[in-house]
Amino acid sequence: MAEQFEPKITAFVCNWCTYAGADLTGTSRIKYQSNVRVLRVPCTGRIDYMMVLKALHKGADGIIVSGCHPNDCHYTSGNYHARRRWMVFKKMMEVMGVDMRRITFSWVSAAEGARWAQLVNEVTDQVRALGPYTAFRQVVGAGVE
Amino acid sequence: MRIGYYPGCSLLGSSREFDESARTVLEALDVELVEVPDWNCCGASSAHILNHELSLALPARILALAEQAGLTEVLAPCAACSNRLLSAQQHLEQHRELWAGVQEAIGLPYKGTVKVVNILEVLDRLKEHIAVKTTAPFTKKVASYYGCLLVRPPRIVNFDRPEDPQSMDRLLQAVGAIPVEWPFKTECCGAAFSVTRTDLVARLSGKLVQDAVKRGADAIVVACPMCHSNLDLRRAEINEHLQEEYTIPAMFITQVVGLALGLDPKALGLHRHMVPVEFAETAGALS
Amino acid sequence: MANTFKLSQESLGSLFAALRKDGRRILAPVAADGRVDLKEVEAPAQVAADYIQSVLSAKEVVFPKVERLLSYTTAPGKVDLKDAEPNAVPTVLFGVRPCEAKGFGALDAVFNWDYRDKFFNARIEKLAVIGVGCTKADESCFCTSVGGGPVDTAGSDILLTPIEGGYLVEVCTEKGAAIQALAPDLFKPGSGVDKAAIAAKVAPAFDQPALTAKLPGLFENGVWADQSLRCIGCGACAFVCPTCVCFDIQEEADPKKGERLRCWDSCGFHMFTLHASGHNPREVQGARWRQRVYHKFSYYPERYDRLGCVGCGKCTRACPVDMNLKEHLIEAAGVTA
Amino acid sequence: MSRIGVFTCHCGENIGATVDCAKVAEMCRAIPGVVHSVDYKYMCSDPGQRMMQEAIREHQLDGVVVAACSPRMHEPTFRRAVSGAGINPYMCEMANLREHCSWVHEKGEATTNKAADLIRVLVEKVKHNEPLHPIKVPVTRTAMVIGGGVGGIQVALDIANGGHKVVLVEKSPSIGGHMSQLSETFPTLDCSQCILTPRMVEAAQHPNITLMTYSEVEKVDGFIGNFKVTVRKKARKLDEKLCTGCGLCIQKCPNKKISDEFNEGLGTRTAIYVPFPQAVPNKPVIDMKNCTFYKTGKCKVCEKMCPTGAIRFEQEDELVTLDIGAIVLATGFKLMKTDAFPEYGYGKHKDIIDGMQFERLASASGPTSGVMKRPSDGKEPKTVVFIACSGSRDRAKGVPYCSKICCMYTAKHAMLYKHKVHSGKAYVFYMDIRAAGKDYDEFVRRAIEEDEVKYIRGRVSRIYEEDGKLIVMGADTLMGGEPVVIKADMVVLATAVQSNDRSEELAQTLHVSYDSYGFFAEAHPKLRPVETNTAGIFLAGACQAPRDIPETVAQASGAAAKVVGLFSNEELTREPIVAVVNRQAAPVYSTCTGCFLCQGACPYQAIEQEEIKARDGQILMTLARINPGLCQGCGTCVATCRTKAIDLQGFSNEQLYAELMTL
Amino acid sequence: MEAVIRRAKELLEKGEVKAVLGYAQGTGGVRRPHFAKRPDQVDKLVLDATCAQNLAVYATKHEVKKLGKVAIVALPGTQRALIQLMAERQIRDGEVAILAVDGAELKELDSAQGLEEHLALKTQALDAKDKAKLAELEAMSTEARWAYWQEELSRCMKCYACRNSCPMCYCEHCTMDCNRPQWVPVASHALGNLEYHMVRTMHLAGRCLECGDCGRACPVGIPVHLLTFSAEETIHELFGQRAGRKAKLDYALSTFKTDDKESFIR
Repeated sequence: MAEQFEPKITAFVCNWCTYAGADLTGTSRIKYQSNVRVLRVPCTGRIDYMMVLKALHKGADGIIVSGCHPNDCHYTSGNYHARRRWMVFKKMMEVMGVDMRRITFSWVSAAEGARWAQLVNEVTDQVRALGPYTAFRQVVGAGVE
Repeated sequence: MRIGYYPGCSLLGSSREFDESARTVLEALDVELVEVPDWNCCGASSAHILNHELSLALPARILALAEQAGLTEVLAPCAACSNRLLSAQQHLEQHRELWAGVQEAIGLPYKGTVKVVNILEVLDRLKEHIAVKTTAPFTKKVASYYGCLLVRPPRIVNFDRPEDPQSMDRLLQAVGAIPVEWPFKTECCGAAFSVTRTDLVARLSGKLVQDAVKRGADAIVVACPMCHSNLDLRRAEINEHLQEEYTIPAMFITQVVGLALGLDPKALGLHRHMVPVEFAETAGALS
Repeated sequence: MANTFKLSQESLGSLFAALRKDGRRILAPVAADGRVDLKEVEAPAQVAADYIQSVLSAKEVVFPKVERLLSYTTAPGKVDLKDAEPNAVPTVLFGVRPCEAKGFGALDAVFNWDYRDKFFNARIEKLAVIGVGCTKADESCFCTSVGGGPVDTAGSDILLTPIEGGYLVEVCTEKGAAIQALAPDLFKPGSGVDKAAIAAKVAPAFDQPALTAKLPGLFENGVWADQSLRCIGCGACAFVCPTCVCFDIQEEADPKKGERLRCWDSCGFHMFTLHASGHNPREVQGARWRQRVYHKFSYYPERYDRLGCVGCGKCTRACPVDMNLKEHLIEAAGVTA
Repeated sequence: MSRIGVFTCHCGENIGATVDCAKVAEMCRAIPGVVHSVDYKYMCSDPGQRMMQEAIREHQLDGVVVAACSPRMHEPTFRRAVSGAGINPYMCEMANLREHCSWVHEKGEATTNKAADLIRVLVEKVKHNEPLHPIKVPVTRTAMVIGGGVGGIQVALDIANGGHKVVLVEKSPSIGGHMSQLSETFPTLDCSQCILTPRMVEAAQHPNITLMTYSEVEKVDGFIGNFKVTVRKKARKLDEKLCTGCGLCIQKCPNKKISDEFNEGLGTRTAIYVPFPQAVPNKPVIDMKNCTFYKTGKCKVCEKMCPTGAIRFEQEDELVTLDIGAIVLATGFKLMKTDAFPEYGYGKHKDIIDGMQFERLASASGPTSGVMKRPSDGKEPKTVVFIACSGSRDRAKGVPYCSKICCMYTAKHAMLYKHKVHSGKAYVFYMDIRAAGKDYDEFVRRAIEEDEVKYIRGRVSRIYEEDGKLIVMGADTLMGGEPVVIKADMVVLATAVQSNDRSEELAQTLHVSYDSYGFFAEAHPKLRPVETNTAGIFLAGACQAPRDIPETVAQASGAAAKVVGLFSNEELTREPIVAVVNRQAAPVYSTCTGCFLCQGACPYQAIEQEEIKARDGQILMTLARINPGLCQGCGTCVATCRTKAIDLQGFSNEQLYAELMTL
Repeated sequence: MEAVIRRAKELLEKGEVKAVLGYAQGTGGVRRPHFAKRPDQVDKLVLDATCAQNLAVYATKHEVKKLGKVAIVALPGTQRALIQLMAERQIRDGEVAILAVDGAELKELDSAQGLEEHLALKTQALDAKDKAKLAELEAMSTEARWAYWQEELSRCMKCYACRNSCPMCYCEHCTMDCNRPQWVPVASHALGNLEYHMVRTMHLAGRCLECGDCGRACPVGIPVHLLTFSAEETIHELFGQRAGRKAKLDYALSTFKTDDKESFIR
């Protein structure tokens, strides 16, 4: 029988809320699927959309971008700027024809350990169902003689 | 002004005078009432307790019919009706997932575009108009009684101040009446027990009648069929319970306005009351 | 060795078929919403009916915009290096103009100067050029001022010149002969055609040898700064040019693997000569523009004893701000040092 | 080629049980640049750390990845450890094998592989780490305390006694705050002013404390240790140096019928006034809104009366800018007003009052000199109903939280009333009694048992007036919801504690965050309760959340300790995780274009302009520069910069790119 | 037209400006930018419907700045570009003389404030053809849109005509030239092209003046302007902000509202 596809999930999370939330998931021993690889940044405001593009470049099938809930930003407003950036970025990606079901934006606070586990599982399952992101993978390496 | 009209059951039964006076007054104020075609029960009093879907479907059908008739606003004079319509409308607004089911149930498309208004809102809009057209100022002291359904629950009806509302008082002032300062504007009249537990009605509504009189009111003014039947129809029980002979009439706001506009008391259905609408200094004026 | 024949429009189709049967792909100018692109075709019908030039030059066939030179993978303790092998497909380039056909010579001059470039050679060996002479030209054309002409055979293996009902065929090279040999009977005997009469009229615009001679003296002249004032420093001219050959070497790598790529570059870019120190020998657009002109009309002749320009005018047509090369050369030729 | 060491920790069973640490260590040896990779039971233990330090020396490591628990847990530990071995602490990164791997995944190959992946990513990061050095900023050793209530006074005194200068800013004419309005205090029933006044005087006389009453903070620039605060000294219309506080002006002021704020509108004052007799400073203020002179242009009686000629009608507000090292917010709270209660008549009944009004009625220095008289007719109330949780814990009123102090002061009020009107009846409607605190519950019991206050567990649905009585309609939920109707003479609402007016405004001026109710937000609810997220700004008392006096004073001392601690250094060292705008050699200077699009993105106003000048002083270009003292390192500007001219130390583009390329 | 020429001559004769930048007849009837440095070069100026290029691109060019004060014949797109450049501190008030041309009307301006007031009266709408194309793209399936752009971008060769023709792409050191790290591959392969155009779009979101010059400049006819147009329209829809209208910087992506409405963040 064919081995089931294991998606590659890259997560960009802020240090103060979502990373701490994921720590709480650990301390509460809540289990979730191990496909995700977390990159830690100080604040969602630091998350350059180039990073998301590079994750796709490196063959991510799904991406999670997560930080502090509005009004809870450790840096008071980094996440508000990030939110705007994402609103525009998402539209740009859609216009370009990128499958946005593969990129999940969310707020996960330092207190939401269970929520982090749930988020990772949901995204992993969803992306597994979608299958590998071949459309983007095909672009990598194409156009070189 | 052209506006949809949903009388509901009470206005065709126990409270015909509310229907008559509403129509007469609004006509006099150049408002065109368009009755919602083929309207059905709003589900008040029982549906929402027994069957959630039904409690949504019934009002939804009324509203859908109104939409089809190209109406943007529907006046439901009966406080219970307007309350039900609003509740259902709001619930559906918040639960789009229920639309499919409801539309299937009523066999009509539902858009939720119609605005539901009660009689006070409509008259309030016409206040200036009314003031101008007033020929026989209703110079009486009145206790304006709103009851529960017009202003509660605030998050659904969001009309006037939930405690100590003001709109009817303003209206009454506009036609020359003097609203008395009293605390029972939204006190319970025992509405739901109107038929089953008249003893309770006697006690609850009794309090209202007693206090209104105590504060020197010549009339209690209402905008809800149930309030009215409790204060008028059940007066015998009330007096029995209080061992008093209270003759203070209970009138619909539309009737008061009608009188002020100098309209024919019969057209306002004043003759239908149990407690005759008579005032000391104008005794017999209406007969 | 130009022996001439005639080829009817119909037989051209058969020739295409023969070429494809021989395992060659045919690239030809194809109309694409208002543009003319070089695309693979199967039948003459697909070839643009009436065009002066394709936007891009045919150099891409022998000098792709991105080309892998080598690749490697890393494993614990070692690096596994692999030379890239050019996948050179037997190709016939149909319908390029004589000017452009001539351009391959300019490329060859560089790629086989002091070092034989494996990739270029592998591709050009497998390339045959069936040029089609020009019966009309536009304001950008100036082949006749740079030693070419609308029906010049130089650079083409076979040159076709449109005549009533078909083409006048000139088989110019071995490669040409080989093609003819694929379907000999399509080529009917034919001669006595006055090419000059058919050929587009392109009046010589300036005296190139004289210009080349005086350029060294104009190095500091203000004309270059003036001309380039409206240049926005993009690379359109260089990228569409059949002779521009500048490239950049790029490494693309991650911890596990990597590859080295050769990509087109342009002397028009302000960072083209930027040093790591921050110093830039060609700090202003004027210097960069001058470089472009000098490279083609002074350094090329000096080094390779030939011109680096074929007068096709592609650069002029592609330029977003209408830098007209011909016009600028005329001006330069006119200035007194 | 970098020389990186990887140290994989078992954390006992915590990681070891799920992740094959030995295998991970081995896999890491294969990573280019890793010259040393081991696993160990407890990396954070002394032997673990020593082992790491030895390895660093032995293998001349220039970078370290510790694969253990969350960096939020032990990053400081290991950074200290590596610097102990002589390499820059910021050359150490942590891979989170515990919280993010072993604790959340099942034992197995996948988990072990993930562990290795997590390490690889960090190894690539470390390759691009740069040695960083803590940022040093000088400290101005002067503190500013905003708010002169009991909290502010306590902070000021503690800092001043610690030997540092303090500026105490109070917006009203006198310090003292709400506590000076209180009659007695729970649970001891000692007189509020008797214990507060000495502190007020002490603050006023302390050589290290400068009082700025009748003043408000207008603008705050700068950063921890280096704030520039602009304060508006509102015009008292009086020369404070000349004024002796004799009070003649007040006696003679013809305008006597002005509703008195200090007495919560239950008394009157004059147009030139001191809020209360024990006011500090005891210097009057002219209330321009009500002063006859300012209204009609005539009067000036006070000026004529003043023996020292201290009155200054022409005096204007004055803006003072001060250098401040630390700021403590102690701006206190306000009470919800009775007009917020429709069910209780929208505040139209004179005899329905709030807790603070009752304090004034009960206070010996109050409008009734402490004699119980109800506001409407001055009659002694025979029956008084106290309603706890008026507004508090009531979503409909927008106050879901517990106001904390009401249970106690309601008990106190009921008691005080009973002590003054022995024959009187006192009823308390309550939801729950929250009397957690030393001697608190005993206090409430006393009210119930000794002073026979009737406690009724239930809410009051309506109060209306009938024949000069207030009809209180409630329910007793302990009697199965039995309706209770009480004919009362006076009702006291223990209205909700709310954040003070303009607290949001102030928060924005100081760039500190605040919650949806306007209370200032502490940096951490448990571990950093007196700090804000803005370095150098601290909190004391009810401006952060409802507090009673003991808590406020305790927190005040806590905040003071923080400030004194801060002032114990000549300069501050801050994490070098800050953004930097690149600088390059001429003629480029920087890849910054000077568009300043980044400025708006900075939450801390840390982005300044720097002019690049030629030798002749001519400005070549204006570039962005980031003030390392202000920057907190969020990196929002970095992501905003198109030319990548800004980078964030510790999370640089190079580092993150390297991490990404590893995935 | 005559008015412009008259004024241009005047400015040069009085020496108020060192050059006048406008349009002139070019190869085969196209219009090209024209710098008139002497009064006699003014006659070459033409101004008609075929003039389109956004001349503001030259306002930030070193070689042009070196000339001294230049007067620019500014069509609406150029006007918007100039005010945005001023807001982004790339040119100062009075640095260029602006001959604002709207149809027949000529207005002379030299400050951001002036431009703001002038532009406040002007409406701005996408060309119907572009609108239609955007709608068409909108209507496509994600896969179809992806395929469409992959096909279009396959022709891109990174000549940067789109970038260099854009007045807002004034950065001396473009992201594309950042190589530590090399976020976007230099090579013009599929990925390099895709990322280049994505980044270009993001960098112009909230800064695009909708002049369409990028699309016009592309030698291989890729409708790159549609990308920045849609981004700019998105910004306008979401935040109500528009580039090229305010004298004071009003950049949608370095401001925010606490109640910005989105529906996709979980």
